[in-house]
Amino acid sequence: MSEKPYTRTELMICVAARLFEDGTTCFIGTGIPMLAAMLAARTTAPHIVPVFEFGGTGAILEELPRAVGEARTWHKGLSALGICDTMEAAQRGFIDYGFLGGAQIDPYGNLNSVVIGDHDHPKARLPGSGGGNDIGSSCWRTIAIMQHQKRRFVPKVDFITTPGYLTGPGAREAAGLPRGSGPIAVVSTLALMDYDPETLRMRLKAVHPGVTVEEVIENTGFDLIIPDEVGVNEPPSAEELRLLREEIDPEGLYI
Amino acid sequence: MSEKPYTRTELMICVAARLFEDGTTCFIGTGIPMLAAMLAARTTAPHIVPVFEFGGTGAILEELPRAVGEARTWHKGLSALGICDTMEAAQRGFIDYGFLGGAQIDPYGNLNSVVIGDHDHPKARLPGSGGGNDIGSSCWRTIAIMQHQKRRFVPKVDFITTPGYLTGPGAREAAGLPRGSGPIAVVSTLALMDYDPETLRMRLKAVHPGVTVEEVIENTGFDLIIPDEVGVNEPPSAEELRLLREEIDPEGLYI
Amino acid sequence: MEVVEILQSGQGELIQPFDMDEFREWNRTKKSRKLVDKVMSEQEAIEKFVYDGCYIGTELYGTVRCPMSLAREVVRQGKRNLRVCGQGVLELDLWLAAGLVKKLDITYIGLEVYGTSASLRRAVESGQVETCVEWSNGAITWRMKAAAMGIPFIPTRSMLGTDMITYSAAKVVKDPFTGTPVALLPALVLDVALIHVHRADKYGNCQIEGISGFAAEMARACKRLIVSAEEIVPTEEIRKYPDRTIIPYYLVDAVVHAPFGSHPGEMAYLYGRDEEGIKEWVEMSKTAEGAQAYLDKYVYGVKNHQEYLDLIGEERLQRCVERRERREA
Amino acid sequence: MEVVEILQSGQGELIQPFDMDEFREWNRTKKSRKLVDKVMSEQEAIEKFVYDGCYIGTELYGTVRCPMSLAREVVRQGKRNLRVCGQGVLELDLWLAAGLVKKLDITYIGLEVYGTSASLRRAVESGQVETCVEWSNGAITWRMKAAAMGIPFIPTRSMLGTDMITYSAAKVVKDPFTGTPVALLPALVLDVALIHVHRADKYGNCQIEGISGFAAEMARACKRLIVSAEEIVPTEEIRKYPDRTIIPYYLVDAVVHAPFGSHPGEMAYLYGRDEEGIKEWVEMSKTAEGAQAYLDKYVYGVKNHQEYLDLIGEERLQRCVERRERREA
Repeated sequence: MSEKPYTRTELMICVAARLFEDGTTCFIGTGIPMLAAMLAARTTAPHIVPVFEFGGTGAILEELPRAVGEARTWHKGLSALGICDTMEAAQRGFIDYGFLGGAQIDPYGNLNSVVIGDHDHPKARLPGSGGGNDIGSSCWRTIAIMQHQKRRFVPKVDFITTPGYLTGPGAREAAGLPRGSGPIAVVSTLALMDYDPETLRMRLKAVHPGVTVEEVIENTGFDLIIPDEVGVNEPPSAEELRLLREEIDPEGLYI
Repeated sequence: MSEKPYTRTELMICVAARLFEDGTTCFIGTGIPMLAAMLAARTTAPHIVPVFEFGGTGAILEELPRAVGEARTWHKGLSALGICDTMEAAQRGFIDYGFLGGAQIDPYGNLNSVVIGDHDHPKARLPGSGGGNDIGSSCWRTIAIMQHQKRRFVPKVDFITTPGYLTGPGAREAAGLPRGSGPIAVVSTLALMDYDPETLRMRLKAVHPGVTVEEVIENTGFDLIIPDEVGVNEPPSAEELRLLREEIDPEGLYI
Repeated sequence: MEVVEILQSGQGELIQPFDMDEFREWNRTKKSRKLVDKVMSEQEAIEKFVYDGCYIGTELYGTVRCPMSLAREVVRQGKRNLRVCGQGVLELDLWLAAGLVKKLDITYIGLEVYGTSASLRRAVESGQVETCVEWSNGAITWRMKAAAMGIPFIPTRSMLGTDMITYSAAKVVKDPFTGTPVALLPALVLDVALIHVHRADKYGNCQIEGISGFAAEMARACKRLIVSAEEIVPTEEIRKYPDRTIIPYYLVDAVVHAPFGSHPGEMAYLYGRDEEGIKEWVEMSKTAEGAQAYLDKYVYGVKNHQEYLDLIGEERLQRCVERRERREA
Repeated sequence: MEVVEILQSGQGELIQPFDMDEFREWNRTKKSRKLVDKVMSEQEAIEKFVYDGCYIGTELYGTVRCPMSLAREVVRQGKRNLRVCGQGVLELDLWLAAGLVKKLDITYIGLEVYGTSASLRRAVESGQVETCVEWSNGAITWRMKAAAMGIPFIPTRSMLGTDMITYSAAKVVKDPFTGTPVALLPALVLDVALIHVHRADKYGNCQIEGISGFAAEMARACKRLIVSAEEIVPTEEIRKYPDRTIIPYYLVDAVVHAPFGSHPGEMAYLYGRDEEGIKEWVEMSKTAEGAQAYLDKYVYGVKNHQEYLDLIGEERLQRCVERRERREA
């Protein structure tokens, strides 16, 4: 089974999983973040503490949750309370990482999951913030997981749902957002990005194996900072693939 | 046992108990209010719902609680949550009656349980508001239970801990306190008082048996409104006394 | 005079204005403190308490402890022009597909693992839903928490600096204690709330197993509360574990006995999701016609929750039971 | 510019100023997310986390689920100049009698059925306690709730119109949504909190039976949290009932095993009050000399909680067990 070539989604999950820091609290949203968290817990970060917004903390992730409130999100958990408990823990500074998605992202890591087009007469109505805005506001570090396409990596999102660095240095603090918080990485289907510490604009960090820097630039709708040295992400190991395919998502819901 | 003459405390408890309205929620403080509630539940108001500030609602009051948080306050109760639940229920308008005590009361029913003398250099430091202020602010109707003495019924309390009608008509609403709430009665060791609907000042309603109107006036430090007709409270019935002495406070903690 | 600066006022409509004294008066006069038998059918409860134009909400995500039997009855009775606070999956999707929703305080309406909601897109992009006011999941819950506390607003650091504030009805002020900007969320008092629980007595004392989502907050933030319960238990059972009663009876207006009431969603420790059933909606709701066919079959085509369960069939329900979460060390 | 009018500012000292970003930073750097064994003795916990001048609080009323073994150890170690948020009976009385308290955010310190506290009177009237800032029970809890929510203040309708506002550190503003006056309570972040629970695992996951008072709020509103527990249970037991964990481990700094830790107070479902023991304090504390004699006997005269229990004796403890509340239908 591990002979089958890996997909870009599988690679993206592996790269995201490696970003989990062991022994930290992680706010996990629906979908890819759940797979990444499960993979991290089985590999490099066995002591992460998953937090799901509807109340589950410290679950043992034996089976892939399909929803942020279902029983798998507090399976053998340490506490199973309500949304106020987790959101307020984040607001108090107890949640280290937040893993997020969105339809659009801009150079400052602001995310849109509300509308494409004008808010009151949208071209496309998206699901809405959900917990995204709260996670982006309150977690110490957020990591976005995105399909890498020009229409998604845009100079200006149609609607800022989840705050990245807003308009740049000092903007989060000026708005009243917690000091020292903000986005630190984007994992896409093509590459891993971080943020330039001076300008707080998105910067290419490492491309996925087989992806060129040009390909990343072509698929990004704004000027991505390209440093002198761009790394290459490790491909999924056989073990990572086995875990993903056999243990984590055997039904192939996401991969 | 019921041959023994009743005391003024027993009478006060009986008069207070008769004020409980059946089928209402009642915030019960420590001491006399607990005895009155237990007596009411066994006589004229079998369906009152006792609420104790530390979280107990709907307890069956089999034994006299000695503290507002002990297990007797939620014994076979309907819910046993925390102080926020009960205080916020009151703030939302769910608690009909509050039974209160205090060291001093003034003509507008304001109560003092903080200091005698100057706040910062008190002659006597009293326990403090406890839940008293919250109950007086948020319950629909409050009833004070007091020793009737001139030093307790004063023209102006040294410190307004629990709001009665403050400075008179309109004052509660102007201060932001809930519309339509306020004190409705005082049960003392000498008499039952209510409030004149025009001036919101305390008014004698009925004296205890054997007590004269003059005695009440003499023991009141302000001009009590004396209506043309002053009633006389019923003395404790043999059954009320039996309940009090044999079932409610057999150890004689209060009586 | 000392003042607090208002830095920004959201331009979104406050689609459910509130008055705390009026809410108090409601709670005083319309909510009995007496232990009264409130058991009734879905049909009766929805007829009695849900009305055209009311502001209504459901508790928890669409597939988890969701009051589906009540949500379907709302569709069956065709309540119109609903104003809804939306954090939902299946249940709000049904209402949107049935064209019942006029205004939304929206946080998230989607199909989670199965992606965006086509019903939401159709309803909003066509203009059938007139207004979407934006809130985060935290914010909408804190708005209910404010109402539950009996206070007019609650501060938060969520939504600051984003378009969320602009398209909400929140205000940003300088905190008078520390001088930093903070958002104030207005209280949200719902006309009607629907909550599904594990067990209730006939008076409405309710207990939940597992995460409680925002049940405690919503139950205290509404004028009418319809509870559906997997099991109706004697009050003695409640009195044995009063520390489990997160919704006391005096908050409740109707108690509906609804076994498998969350189907095709799950109920912790009782039954798991019916994946097949959820996928059926996901597939069919991609088109307006498909959604209509689903409603015809599962809502309009059955008279009540029992007929719905008969349609699903014992065997499929039993499979859900087998997939349930278990309490095990 | 739109503004909110500040109608009144309490003149009481904000004796524990706060900064939400600083609290966040503390929670980030000083509170491990790792599952670390935190079991230690009362002596070690108080030595490690309680210090002269710290702002400290205990949870629940003095006779109910009160951390008495911790409170006695604070006295034994003679921590001084404590700033205390006071809603207490026995435990704060001991601290006041021992002369440890400098400033008070006071709500209620008394002996309930047995009347006012002579220790409080002596300490305040002599000027030994320098400052009393007034709050209601609701208000002090909501101040902790604000901190627990990570927000700088919370509104309330309590305290309005009275001298409570004047001698507090609250502010009264016109609500920007409805224009009515409302009090704003500043967040309260304690340096240290002491809470006694029914059971905890060695990491600090805590569960409580019966009413929970303000345990959830205080546990989330402090920089250091010392928990004492009647029983230390395996983590598997916690994981079986995660919906009972109202204090998750990451909030906790020390776990102390303290059977009969609330004595002479009660612990729901485990043991009732020791009325005789409480009355002994009530009587002896009427005079400074009597209080000192009590402290000599029950605090200074024993080395630790076990010696205290030995002094009380098996038989008396057993009588308390017999008087416990029982779960029965």
